[in-house]
Amino acid sequence: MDEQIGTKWMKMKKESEKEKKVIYKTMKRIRMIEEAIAEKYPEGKMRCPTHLSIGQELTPTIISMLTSKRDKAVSTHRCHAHYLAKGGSLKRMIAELHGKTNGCCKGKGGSMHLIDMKVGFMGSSAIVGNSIPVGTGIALAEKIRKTNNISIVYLGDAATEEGVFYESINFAALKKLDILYVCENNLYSVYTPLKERQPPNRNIVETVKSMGVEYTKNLTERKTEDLYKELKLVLGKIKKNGGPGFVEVETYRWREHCGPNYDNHIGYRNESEFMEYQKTDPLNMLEQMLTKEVVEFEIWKEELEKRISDEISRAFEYAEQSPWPEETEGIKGIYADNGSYK
Amino acid sequence: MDEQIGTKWMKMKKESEKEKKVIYKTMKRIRMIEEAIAEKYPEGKMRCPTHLSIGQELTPTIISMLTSKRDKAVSTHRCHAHYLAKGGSLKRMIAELHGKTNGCCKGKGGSMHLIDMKVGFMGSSAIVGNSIPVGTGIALAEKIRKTNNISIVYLGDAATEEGVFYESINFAALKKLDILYVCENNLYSVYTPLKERQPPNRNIVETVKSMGVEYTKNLTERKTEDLYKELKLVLGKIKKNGGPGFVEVETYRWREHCGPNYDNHIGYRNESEFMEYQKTDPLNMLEQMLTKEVVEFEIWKEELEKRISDEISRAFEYAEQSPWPEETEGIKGIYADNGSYK
Amino acid sequence: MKFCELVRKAIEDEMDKDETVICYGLGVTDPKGVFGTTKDLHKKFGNKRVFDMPTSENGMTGIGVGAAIMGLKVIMTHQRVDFFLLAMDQVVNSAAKMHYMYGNQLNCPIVIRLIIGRGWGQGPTHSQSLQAWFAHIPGLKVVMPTFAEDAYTLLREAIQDPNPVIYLEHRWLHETNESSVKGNISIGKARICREGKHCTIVSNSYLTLESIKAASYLSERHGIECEIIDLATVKPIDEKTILESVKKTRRICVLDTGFEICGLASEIISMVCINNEIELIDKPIKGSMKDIPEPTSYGLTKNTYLDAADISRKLLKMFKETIVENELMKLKPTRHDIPGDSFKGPF
Amino acid sequence: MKFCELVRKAIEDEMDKDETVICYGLGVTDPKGVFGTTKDLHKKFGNKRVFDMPTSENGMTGIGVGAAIMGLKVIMTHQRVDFFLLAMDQVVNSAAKMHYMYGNQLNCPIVIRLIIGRGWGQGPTHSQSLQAWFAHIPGLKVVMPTFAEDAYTLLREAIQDPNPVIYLEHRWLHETNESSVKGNISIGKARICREGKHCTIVSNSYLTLESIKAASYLSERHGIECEIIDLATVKPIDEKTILESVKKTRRICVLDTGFEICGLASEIISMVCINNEIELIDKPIKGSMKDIPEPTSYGLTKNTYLDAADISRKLLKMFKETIVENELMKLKPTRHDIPGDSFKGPF
Ligand SMILES: Cc1ncc(C[n+]2csc(CCOP(=O)(O)OP(=O)(O)O)c2C)c(N)n1
Ligand SMILES: Cc1ncc(C[n+]2csc(CCOP(=O)(O)OP(=O)(O)O)c2C)c(N)n1
Ligand SMILES: [Mg+2]
Ligand SMILES: [Mg+2]
Repeated sequence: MDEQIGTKWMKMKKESEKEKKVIYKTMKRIRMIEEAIAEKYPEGKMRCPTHLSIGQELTPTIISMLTSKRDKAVSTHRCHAHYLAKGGSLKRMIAELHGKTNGCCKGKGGSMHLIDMKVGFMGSSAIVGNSIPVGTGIALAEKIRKTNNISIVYLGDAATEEGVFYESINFAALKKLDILYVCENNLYSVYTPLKERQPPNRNIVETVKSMGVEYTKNLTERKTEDLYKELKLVLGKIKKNGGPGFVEVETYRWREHCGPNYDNHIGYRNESEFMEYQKTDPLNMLEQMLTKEVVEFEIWKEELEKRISDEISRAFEYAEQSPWPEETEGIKGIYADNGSYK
Repeated sequence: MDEQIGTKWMKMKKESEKEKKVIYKTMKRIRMIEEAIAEKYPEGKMRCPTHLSIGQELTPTIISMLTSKRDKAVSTHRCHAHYLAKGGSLKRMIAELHGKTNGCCKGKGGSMHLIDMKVGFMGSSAIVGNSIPVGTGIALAEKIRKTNNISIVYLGDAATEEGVFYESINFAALKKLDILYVCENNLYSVYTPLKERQPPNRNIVETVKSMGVEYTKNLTERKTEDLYKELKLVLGKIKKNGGPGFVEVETYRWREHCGPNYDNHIGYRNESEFMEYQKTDPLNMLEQMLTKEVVEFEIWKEELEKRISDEISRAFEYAEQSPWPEETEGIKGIYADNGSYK
Repeated sequence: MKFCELVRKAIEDEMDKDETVICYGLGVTDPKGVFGTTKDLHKKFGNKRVFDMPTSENGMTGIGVGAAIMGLKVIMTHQRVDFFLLAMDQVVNSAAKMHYMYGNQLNCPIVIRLIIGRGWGQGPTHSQSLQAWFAHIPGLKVVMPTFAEDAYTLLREAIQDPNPVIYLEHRWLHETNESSVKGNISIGKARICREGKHCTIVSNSYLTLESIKAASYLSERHGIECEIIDLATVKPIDEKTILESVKKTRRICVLDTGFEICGLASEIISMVCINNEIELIDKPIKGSMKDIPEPTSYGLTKNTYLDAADISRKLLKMFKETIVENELMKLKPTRHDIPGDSFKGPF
Repeated sequence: MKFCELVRKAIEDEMDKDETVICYGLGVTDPKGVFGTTKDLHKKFGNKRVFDMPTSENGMTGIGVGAAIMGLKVIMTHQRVDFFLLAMDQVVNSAAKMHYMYGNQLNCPIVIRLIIGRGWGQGPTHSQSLQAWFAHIPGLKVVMPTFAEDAYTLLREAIQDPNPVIYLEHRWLHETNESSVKGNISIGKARICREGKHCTIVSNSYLTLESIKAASYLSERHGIECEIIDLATVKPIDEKTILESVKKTRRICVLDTGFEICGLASEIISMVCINNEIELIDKPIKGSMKDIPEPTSYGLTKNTYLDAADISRKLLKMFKETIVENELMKLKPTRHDIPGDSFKGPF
């Protein structure tokens, strides 16, 4: 891969200010949405298993900036950030979490099954690894149709333990599909650290490369500038030359695996590790940088927060006011032709 | 890995003559047995899908020489050579192919399900990839029991396309199991060449290495001496230091995928490729070498052939004279406690 | 034309008509072309639309699902049902549920062709007939044609169906060229392939051919007139056709190529027995595969499968008729592990 | 002690007694210890015998099979049945068949604990109850305890069983501490947990608790005495106990937590209806999960599950009794998506 990309983008010329602000805006919005969900979750109105993306906003933010709505994405149980970054409707997402009829799945899917096909977000799955081949099949269809659209497959570190990951990689390499696999390595699967699941000398990027995937890279959200450049490079190469890519991005989840709370006290990870990651939180770091670099950033930020905050309130209102699905809806839509049950 | 092993073992001192003869003897025996099966198969007495090992005798021969009966092995649909090299009972194998009660599975398993636990041959499976985790679990049990026995897992090139292969490798590396995965790459899966299943820049040995397996090597049966040395080295390291190993061995199947015939005429592979591999057939090459090196090799060989030939005749006689299983046997043995059906 | 040729023709005709149809699976482009059912299709349609695949059943199913939700119509083939056990996650957790779970926004038009092995020592892992599993899962359709012409019609319809369809082919039917009895067939519709007033036989796949033999014998020698319903679609079951027939005959014998416990035969018997409008004269008869893994040996498989003789015997018992064993023996094939000259192993 | 504690105790006691027992699965050693069922076991027995695992369901099942045929007794746990769909090849093609297929030379003592999810929007892929699938496969045993004490006894027996045993735990039972009624239990033996002469209810898992509530109501208010058979073992089914009860009551209502088509309820109804010694007074009643993927929304799951009110209603209809809706309403839980305070999501 191009070795030029280390250049400090963050310290570069003014033009990048705009990008930085876009990144900040998107990340901030996702963070605020997720925090609002966390706050309201205990009220018991969002009655479904919910995996928050707080701490993991950067990668999907950048990827969605660098791709278009025509490009497709699929995701996992932890899909909120992917969906929102891609441009998925906030209202319909919050309504879905409330199980309401205006939810993006009419309330049938819940937090783990978001979809917004208008923006190319093709769905997420609650089964680890399950959407990896599906995203690969999407890339196959794009290839057969000669569209030049890219398929993005988000996956967690545990998903690389599922055999279907390798089956998908092999096929993508075999058929030279235009696809980017994005492994967000947050060090844990539920409460289980990597070392209990994978050998210490494990190198997933090398593995994927040896399987015939040309563009691969080890990245971290701790280096926003590199992450942006590398993702731009990889996505650019896929667009231009075709063929699959794979990146592993180091990231960190702030709250418990499933649910709204912090859970450092239960003992599966160190408070100090947590603090370390909070210190280097990409959103905070970007904010500090922008504070220094951008004139009147504080004012801009306050306005932004206000706007997002209003949007969130409206989304929750929308969700709460949205009607429950008719009870008969539950027995409809089993088949695509004649939807109803018997 | 040790880089010294290129030394030409075949041209070395006398002591190696013994080994060479043992190799020759075992290979020759397997070849003759398989040819006898091929010859008799059309009589319609061995009524089960049968995958012959002709052309692929060398690797299991060497591996079994270098391991003991306490070490375990599992195999695939193409299991005859693995079973025989490990010391599995010929009579019971031929009886199994005939579906007779003295067969190694009482006739319940057939050619694809050979087993001889007395010599550590723990079974073969007709499902591609299916025995890979089973062999891995055997290694886990040995580790828990602290036996220092090695588990050998034979697999074909197509089995590396099954996700369970990677799941098993990951676990073996994680737990440092004493296990050797032996991928016999004969270039085909049924009639499908590698290039339709795996990308050209694929490197399975690198893949497995990157997954945390320390001892890995690319080998070929075309170089008997290297193959022997390398396998000795790998197995030695596993015995001594523990941990998993992986080798890919280039080999070639002479006859059709399933059944007794040659099938070059149907058009999935070139006659010229076939001829090339026949020219470098390890058994023939070894025979030529021994003819030159060993005094009165011809006499020794004739006696050997005679002995094997008699043994084969006796095995077929045994199989044909062996009684059919009682019809009620079919409904017995579903459960291990109270064997019978209802 | 033979069953296998008509399967091939159905694929060819749909691919001709609809360029969104793609077709893949192990051996699809090889010289044998999956028992002739896909032979040379790649030569006509190119390797973008027709291709072999890696031995990755679960991954390739998910890939088919992904392509299908993008609007391609996918046909995937496996040479045995047994191999497809690797792909249950994708078929159950993805294909079957997607349309429903995503609020009807997308659908998943994938046909999964699975071949049921039988004979020549296929043994425990090459002979399973798991239609009951698929029928158990909401959101799947399950088709299991018996007659060559129905195989054609139903496969074409399955390819155009907007839902995932499991299409089960019996290995012993590939070389048959039974034409279907008159009347249209479509997914969800069973076929009455023999009318009769004394007993309804509900049957499927290869067993229907045995049932027809048995019914002829029973009619000729004992005057027992069986009505034979060939299910053709296993899910959704054509409850109406079955119930109407049983209302008339008031007797039922259900035959199925799958295992007996929680199988399709039990489902149909239960369906008939809980129906308020039906009063049976005799206890229902059930004929399925015993609850044992299939053995390999020629010596052990003799009584593994139901044939026309077994079916006749069951019905004769029901009607308390005298059983003439040597007549029944004539209904048996010469070699129980091959259907005749059309299939002689090894696979 | 609670169900989850007794599951844990069964494992602990077997591990204490028999050092060949090992135990693994996702989350087995984490601070929650699979809903408390494995909590801190690794501290006592060490990480050679008790360990977490990679998210590799199929591989880890095969690994369990390999360890089991070497003489270890393996307990593997999955937090949902749904995740285990990835491992069907190993459970069906390896574990279930090995003893038979290798001529009885080895056996495969593996217990696979699977948890059935319910409530708090578990939705289509976290709530499946697939006992019918496992029961369909020759060579497996399937256990599904209801009462905390039975969970203990049956799990200990399952661990010592030389065969593969699928052990299904309902998430809503983990926090219960219903003690079982008197009498011994063992694998293959159903439990009569209420005697009665008017109708036999065959039920399993969490549904048995609802059945008991319904039966009390029916007895108190309508004088209908139901005999409740808690299956406890789904395979092999205790045919004898069921048939004897039905011979007495001549009515049957079968309830099952799984899907309705080719499910366990149909199997039992069929079994009863083909039996020559039974003449029912009324048509059998079947209560299972509808043939639909489970929706997630609180608003849509209201009528997804059968509760004591639904069961009572079904039986009142059978007995042509007047249905007093507001009495039935009292049998319903306050919130239909949680069993009470013991489970309030999210998982
Ligand atoms: C096949 C399967 N196995 C297990 C689970 C339970 N599970 C839900 S989320 C999760 C953790 C996955 O970890 P990772 O892929 O790293 O994603 P993260 O939660 O860290 O974002 C697990 C094991 C599941 N949903 N599906
Ligand atoms: C899961 C599964 N998929 C497909 C098959 C059909 N099949 C039997 S043998 C075989 C070829 C396997 O090729 P390879 O692993 O290279 O072994 P070889 O036959 O070349 O020795 C295939 C695809 C099977 N038995 N199991
Ligand atoms: Mg993670
Ligand atoms: Mg091969």
